[in-house]
Amino acid sequence: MAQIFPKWTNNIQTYIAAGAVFIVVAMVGFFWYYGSPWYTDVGYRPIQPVPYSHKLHAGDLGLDCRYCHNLAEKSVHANIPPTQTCMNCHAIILPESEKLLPVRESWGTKRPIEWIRVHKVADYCYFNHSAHLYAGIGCADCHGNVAEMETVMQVKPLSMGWCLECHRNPEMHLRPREELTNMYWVPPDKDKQLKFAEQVIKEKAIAPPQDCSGCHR
Amino acid sequence: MSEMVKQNKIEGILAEFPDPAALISAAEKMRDAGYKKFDCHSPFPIHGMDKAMGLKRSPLGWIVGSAALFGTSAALGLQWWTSTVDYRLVISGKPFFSFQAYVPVTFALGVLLSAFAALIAMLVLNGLPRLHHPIFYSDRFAKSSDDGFFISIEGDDPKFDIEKTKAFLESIGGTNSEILKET
Amino acid sequence: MSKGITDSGIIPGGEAPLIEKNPTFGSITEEISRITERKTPGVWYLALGAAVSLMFVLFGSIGYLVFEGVGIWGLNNPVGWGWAIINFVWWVGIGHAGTLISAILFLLRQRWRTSINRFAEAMTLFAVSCALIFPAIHVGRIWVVYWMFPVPNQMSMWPNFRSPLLWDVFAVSTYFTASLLFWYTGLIPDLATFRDRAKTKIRKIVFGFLSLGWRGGNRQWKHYELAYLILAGISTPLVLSVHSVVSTDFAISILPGWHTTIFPPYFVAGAIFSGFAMVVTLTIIARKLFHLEHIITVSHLEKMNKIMLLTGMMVGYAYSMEFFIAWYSGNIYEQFVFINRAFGQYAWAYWIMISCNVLIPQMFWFKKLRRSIPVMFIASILINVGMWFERFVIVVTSLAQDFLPSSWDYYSPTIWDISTFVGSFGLFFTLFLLFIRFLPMISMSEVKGVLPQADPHHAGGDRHE
Amino acid sequence: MEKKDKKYWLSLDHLHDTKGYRRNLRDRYHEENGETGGDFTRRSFLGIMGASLALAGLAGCRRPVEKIVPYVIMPEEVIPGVPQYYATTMSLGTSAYGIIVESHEGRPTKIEGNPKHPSTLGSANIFLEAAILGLYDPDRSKKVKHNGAESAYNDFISFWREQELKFAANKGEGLAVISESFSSPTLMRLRNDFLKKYSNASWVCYEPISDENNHKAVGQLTGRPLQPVYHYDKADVVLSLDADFLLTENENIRAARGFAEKRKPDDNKTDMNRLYTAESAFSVTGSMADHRLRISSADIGRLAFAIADAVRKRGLNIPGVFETDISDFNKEWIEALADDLNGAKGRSLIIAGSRQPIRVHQIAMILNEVLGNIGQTVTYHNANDAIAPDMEALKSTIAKMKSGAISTLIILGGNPVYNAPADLDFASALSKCENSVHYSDYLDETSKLTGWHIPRAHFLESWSDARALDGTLSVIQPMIEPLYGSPSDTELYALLASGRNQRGYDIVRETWQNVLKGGEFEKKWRKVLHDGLLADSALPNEIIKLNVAAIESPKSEKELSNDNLELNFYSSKLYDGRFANNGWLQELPDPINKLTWGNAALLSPKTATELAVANGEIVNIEAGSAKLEIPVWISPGQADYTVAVALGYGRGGIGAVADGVGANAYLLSNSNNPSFYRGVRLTKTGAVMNMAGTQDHGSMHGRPIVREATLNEYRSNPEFAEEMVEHPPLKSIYPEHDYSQGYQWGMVIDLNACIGCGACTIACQSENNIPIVGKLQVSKGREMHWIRNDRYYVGDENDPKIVHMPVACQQCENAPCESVCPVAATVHDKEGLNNMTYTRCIGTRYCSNNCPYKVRRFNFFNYTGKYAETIRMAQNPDVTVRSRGVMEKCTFCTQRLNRAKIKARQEGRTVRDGEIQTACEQACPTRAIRFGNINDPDSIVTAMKKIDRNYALLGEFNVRPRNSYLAKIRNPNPKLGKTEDKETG
Repeated sequence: MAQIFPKWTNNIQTYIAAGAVFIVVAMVGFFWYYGSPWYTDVGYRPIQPVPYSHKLHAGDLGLDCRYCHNLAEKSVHANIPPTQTCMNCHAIILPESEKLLPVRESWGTKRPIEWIRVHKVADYCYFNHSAHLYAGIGCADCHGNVAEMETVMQVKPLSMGWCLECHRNPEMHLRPREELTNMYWVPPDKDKQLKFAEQVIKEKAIAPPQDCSGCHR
Repeated sequence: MSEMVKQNKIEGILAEFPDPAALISAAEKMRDAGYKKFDCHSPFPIHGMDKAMGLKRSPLGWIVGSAALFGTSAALGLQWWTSTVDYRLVISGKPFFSFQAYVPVTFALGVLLSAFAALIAMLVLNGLPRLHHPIFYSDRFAKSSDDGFFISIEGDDPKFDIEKTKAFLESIGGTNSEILKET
Repeated sequence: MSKGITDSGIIPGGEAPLIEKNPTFGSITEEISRITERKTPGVWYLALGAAVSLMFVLFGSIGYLVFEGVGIWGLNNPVGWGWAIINFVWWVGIGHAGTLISAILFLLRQRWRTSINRFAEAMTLFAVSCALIFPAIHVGRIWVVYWMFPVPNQMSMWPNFRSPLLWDVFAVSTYFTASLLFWYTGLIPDLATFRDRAKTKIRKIVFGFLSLGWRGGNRQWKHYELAYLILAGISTPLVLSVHSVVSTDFAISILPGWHTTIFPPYFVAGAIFSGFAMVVTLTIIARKLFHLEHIITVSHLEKMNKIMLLTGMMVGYAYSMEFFIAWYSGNIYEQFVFINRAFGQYAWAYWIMISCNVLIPQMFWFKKLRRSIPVMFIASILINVGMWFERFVIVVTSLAQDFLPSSWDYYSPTIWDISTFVGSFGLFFTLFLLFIRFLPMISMSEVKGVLPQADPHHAGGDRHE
Repeated sequence: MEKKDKKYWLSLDHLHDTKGYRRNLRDRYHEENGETGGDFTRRSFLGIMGASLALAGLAGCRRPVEKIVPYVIMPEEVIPGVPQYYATTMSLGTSAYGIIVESHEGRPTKIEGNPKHPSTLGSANIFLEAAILGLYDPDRSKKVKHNGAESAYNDFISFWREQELKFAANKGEGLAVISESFSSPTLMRLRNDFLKKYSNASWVCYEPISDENNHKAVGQLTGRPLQPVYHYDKADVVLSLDADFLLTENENIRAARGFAEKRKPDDNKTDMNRLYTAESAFSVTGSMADHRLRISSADIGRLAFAIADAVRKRGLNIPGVFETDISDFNKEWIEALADDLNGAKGRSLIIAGSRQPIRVHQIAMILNEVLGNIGQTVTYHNANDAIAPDMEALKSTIAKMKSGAISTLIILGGNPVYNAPADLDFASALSKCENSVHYSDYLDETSKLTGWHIPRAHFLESWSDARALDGTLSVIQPMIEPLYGSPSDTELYALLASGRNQRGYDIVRETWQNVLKGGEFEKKWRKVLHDGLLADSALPNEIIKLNVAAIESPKSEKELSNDNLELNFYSSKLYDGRFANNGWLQELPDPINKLTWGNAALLSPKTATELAVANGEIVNIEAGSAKLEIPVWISPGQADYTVAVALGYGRGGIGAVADGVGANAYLLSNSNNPSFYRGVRLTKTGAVMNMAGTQDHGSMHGRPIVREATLNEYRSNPEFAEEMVEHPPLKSIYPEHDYSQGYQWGMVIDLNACIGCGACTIACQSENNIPIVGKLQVSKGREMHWIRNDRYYVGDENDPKIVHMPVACQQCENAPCESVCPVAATVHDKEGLNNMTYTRCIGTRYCSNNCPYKVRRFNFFNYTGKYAETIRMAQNPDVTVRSRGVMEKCTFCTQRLNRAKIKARQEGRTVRDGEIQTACEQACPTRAIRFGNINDPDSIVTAMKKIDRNYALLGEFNVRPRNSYLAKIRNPNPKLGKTEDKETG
């Protein structure tokens, strides 16, 4: 019998091995990045029917979040304001503005504005705004610094793993009540914050659940 | 082990022998004559050949052993970490680290890794896969996987000398010996 | 072919020679290689056609299952597991003979194994592939079945390593992989033979590639033999562990009739039992078809029948022991379940099981029957029928009538249960036909190794110190 | 208590393993099913801002765009995401049930009892619970129809105005109204206005299931229209003559509560009551009896006489003559009963069932009188505002219709074409009327034959009011705008009475102006609306004296035999059929025979054997010329030679759920004796039907499942329940998990109080979005109820006793289901609950296999995928709607736990005992189910778990269930002890 394979074939094992390694790494990497909410959800910034600027209202004008989302502390949901809320001011301010046309239209026709949802946890996750605000979790912790967003964008993955991080050690996230809507709040130096957290946790009996029943029902 | 690719033209010599017994005695003679880089080819392993050729025991056992050790400890570590450190879930009121339940997976992974280790290490030690080899120039050599028995000696063996070695091989019963060339 | 074997000197039992018509090395190579080299016989195409169409029945059933949901099966509230799990256990059981033959018999230096081990190992691989399908498709949401594997994820959840089902995943897939490697290792020298005999370019390249450039030099045999020995060594506990783990699916639970400590040994015995039965069935066909009667001799088959007789009685012992334990425990639930198995709504299944698994093998006490091809052929098939019903009895009777009579119900399969099971044979035989057509179904190098002339001390090869 | 000699047996078929049983089992599985797949979990009608949630394609291939639709103007009272609770009333016939409705963003989702209301006392029954589904029933009639063509309510109004002109002249000559019975000031006011205006018109009331005889009896003996109210909480000895007062009689919730309160065996001072029943078909009341007499309905009249006679023999002065032949009765029984009654003067109670003729009711009244019970255990109240059914009036009206004397017939509710006695042939009479109007929920049998059909507003969409039996006044207020703009009862009544198309609100206010006198109307009115009722508006007890004329004694009829059977009709879980299109009720297993999706001819084992029929075999019931094809179901405890058939089935063309389910027993009904009559034959047809029963096996196989003892046994050995199982000390090889901190939820179910009514099952179904799976799936054993009610027969095959046992997830601390789940989808939380995370489940069903109680339920198909939009509105937004391929089960209403815990934390306190009620606990009429924190030494649960009767079901496996049961106690009359043993062999 003569040689079947040319000499170079003696290296194929190296090529094969290298190829295999590459494929594995590539696949894992692909799912690692493109599969995670960090890619799929973070950065979601739909164009809203009304070019409402949180930067202007919450930032420059310094409106408190709870002026519009007034039920956040009472309810499971932080409500999207009714058209009425807009009109409270805009009946007087900029009554002619082009941008506000849809609002006035809704007000006139009594047909609601169809906002597009930005922050969404899955249907089977039962997130409760009032509970978190009561505990002292600020708006910015989940929604990012809305006061600097022209159009609101999702900045946190809102994934289960991400929720658990905070539920496991909430200390650095707990704020005094008056700081809830402060977009620029950063915890004071570590041990001061920890002392504060310890005391808050005690008096408010805060126990972030890690049990399934905490969020899934 | 047999590393034969050298750029000198003469690669080595191949000689054929009638049966296992002949091969063994020939191997002993080669050994005694002080040849180092020779090998005995047969369609099946022949008992006593290692001794005849003066080969040392294969280190494979140690490799596989360590692989098995790694597999089991990795498996146990994974189970311990996931259930006691990363996410502590109360399941059927059992302790977080209930090692009794972790035995099957630990064992399975140990076996899995050692199985892979055994095959891969064997190939590496044998320098396989190696699809191209000078010995394949010989047409007779095809018999080695059927019913032929051969001794091959490499060109870079210190005692190698075309004429002498060829003569020696024939003297110890080698027939239709041929010279392997890289063409 | 380890040094051990030739050490062991004379052939066990020492009666008929292992290989008849004292062949030469060459004749062995010739006869076995020829099968794959000569023109494909028409009957093979027929068989393959049948097998493949059956295989499509399987895929069709699975497709409909994924589309509709497991409700298309006969499952109901008390009986959450039906044919799918039964088939799984049955196929895995069958998959035990191969590795047992090649590993355990190897360590036990049973030289007669060489004629059948390649064949049996292949059978093992294909049976296990069939088995692996069922646990995968029986879940309600197939698309998330990967949650069973410990991969990091955004939920930061991990599988529950306490669950026997998870043990199954690891045990069975490990078993499959290890057996595959073992099988391939054994194939390498024979693939080299094919390479060296190859006439066509394509065969040259394919087998040349698969044999990885094997040269049969003793420096290679040295590592090769040790590797083979080690693989045999680690496969041995694996064979025993796999079905033990499968048995824990039941033994770990709380159900009467499942919650039993004798399950692991009992399941392993049963697995070997059914595995050998399947090997016998297939060997009888193959050796006839390819005229290998002198390589796979009747005494090979007889030895397997002896093993079946033994394991059959182990299984029978387990059946009776279950009853004894139930009675002795004084546990009313256990007692009911076993009485109910024998005389309840599934008594028919129970008695099929008893007669096939306990009574039939008793024939093998008689050498005449033991060596009669037709007898052992029928018997081997019946035994596998019986073993399937054993799993049916275990899975269904315990579930259908457990603790609270209020939830008792009756289980019977739908057309889809049946088609899935039948279809799995399609997959099995397709793989098998491809194997016997393209690969050496008998390990040539090993058979050569056990020929008398392979021993250097044979034929007055000069003694040497 | 399970005596060694007591014999437990299988469901008959299984015992004898008849062919029918096998065939039945076989047939069950060899049918293809038409379910379709598809998946994705969806919380229907997501609660956000009461928004309708629209999926509008894909945006940037990342995720679907979701719209949030806020209000334009926010209603003050609504806080989106926080449920509101409003009080209203559901009336059924002359009873009124005060209820509280939970509503999310203006969308009612759950009905609960109103604790302030005397006839619900915070509990509910299956009809109340299921009414929410009735509201959203997509098959409800939506459009006014005129001669089959679509029309509008305004057209009807103008039609009626024409009619007015016509009838104004002749004072309503030729005008007739057939209404349902009601008890409502407003409706009564409007009716009176109507009759004032059209004095020649006739207004009759018809109900197929009516307490007419009761009212007639009271009327004849007292000469006044009075309403009896029974006080079971005061009665030590209760005799029920064919009265299923615990489930099907009027205001059964109140009755059940009172009965249970008097049935507490644990403290030695107060006596436990004793219940005697005499009935033909096994009823829930019969299953609770200490002594149940199996007797044909017709013989109960004679039995009543015999009892009266026996009582008189004990020196009580009973007017009238009671000679009657009682040779065929069990004298011991009668004597013992008479002694008991005599010994409990003023503390006993005799009730006659509404199925029984006037005579029996009269005897019951007389006995109550002479035993001094009137004013004690039974009181009489004025029944003004109530209109009772009247068969005679109906007959004469129909006669007039046939004679053509009636030109315009208005049918307000009801469905006479379907459920009027067959011999009256209502349909043909209807065709004689020139104009006919039918006002109903569905486009049903009657609507299809009337000229006009007016869709009826659901009571949750209407303004009205109602009076409870004791006279308590309550309002009915809308929870939601009428989904289909249908007029409400009050609005239509008002139109008929005044010709004005008023708003219901104004009509009801008008009535209440006269009720809430003495100024400050608005204040009082707002209070009424808030409470749902007018506090302390119960009417005073009327002091009555009976003037007893001779009661003609019943002639003993031709003796029963194979070809002279007695046919009995009884009210089913569909009531008279008005709830036939309610899937929850159709799929609820019958409390006694456990059948779903259909009715059957119930026979005693003896009768069945003699007639050689088996379960599922279809027979022909022949009553004179009338015939009815119906499958047989063998019901142990049924009186021999009697056939019992549930009413309300066999509907055609009213809705997807009701159509073609069961057989229509009204085809056999007879106006002379609507409830039962003799002279019926059964003939086999040879066909067999696949019956969807949820429980194949009726026996406990001698297993200590329901643990039972007599009162005396209990007193002598309080620990009997625990002692019934011997087991080694319950020790785990693992260190036990520590549950000593914080809330630890637990539940106790008192088997002595449970009557097996099934209210818990429906309440759970409503609270937890549990799907309906349909007949085929149920027959395959795939029903989804999280809490089921097990029924076991005890004792003699032909005359057994029945025990009920509600079984939900037992929340084992060492849960067998958890360790076997490969993906940790079911694990424990720190409050000791066995969580089930649907979204993590991959559906191996291993947990269910390993659950010794078999309480886990698997979604074999996508049962929730094909819901109509309206049905989605009925879903509870706080509970995930499960999709195909996942396991589900009871989690102690974890959504309620979380809501309460968050509320408590924000108010800086811990959850109070009783603050959280699970849906089943809340619904239970007898308070048999109690839930709470077992770590709290003062909680009710802790107290109940301390009772000696407490035991854990299958506790010997050391699964440590958080649920436990209180053993059942019966209180048999010692004098009858011997016969008991004879019975139970």
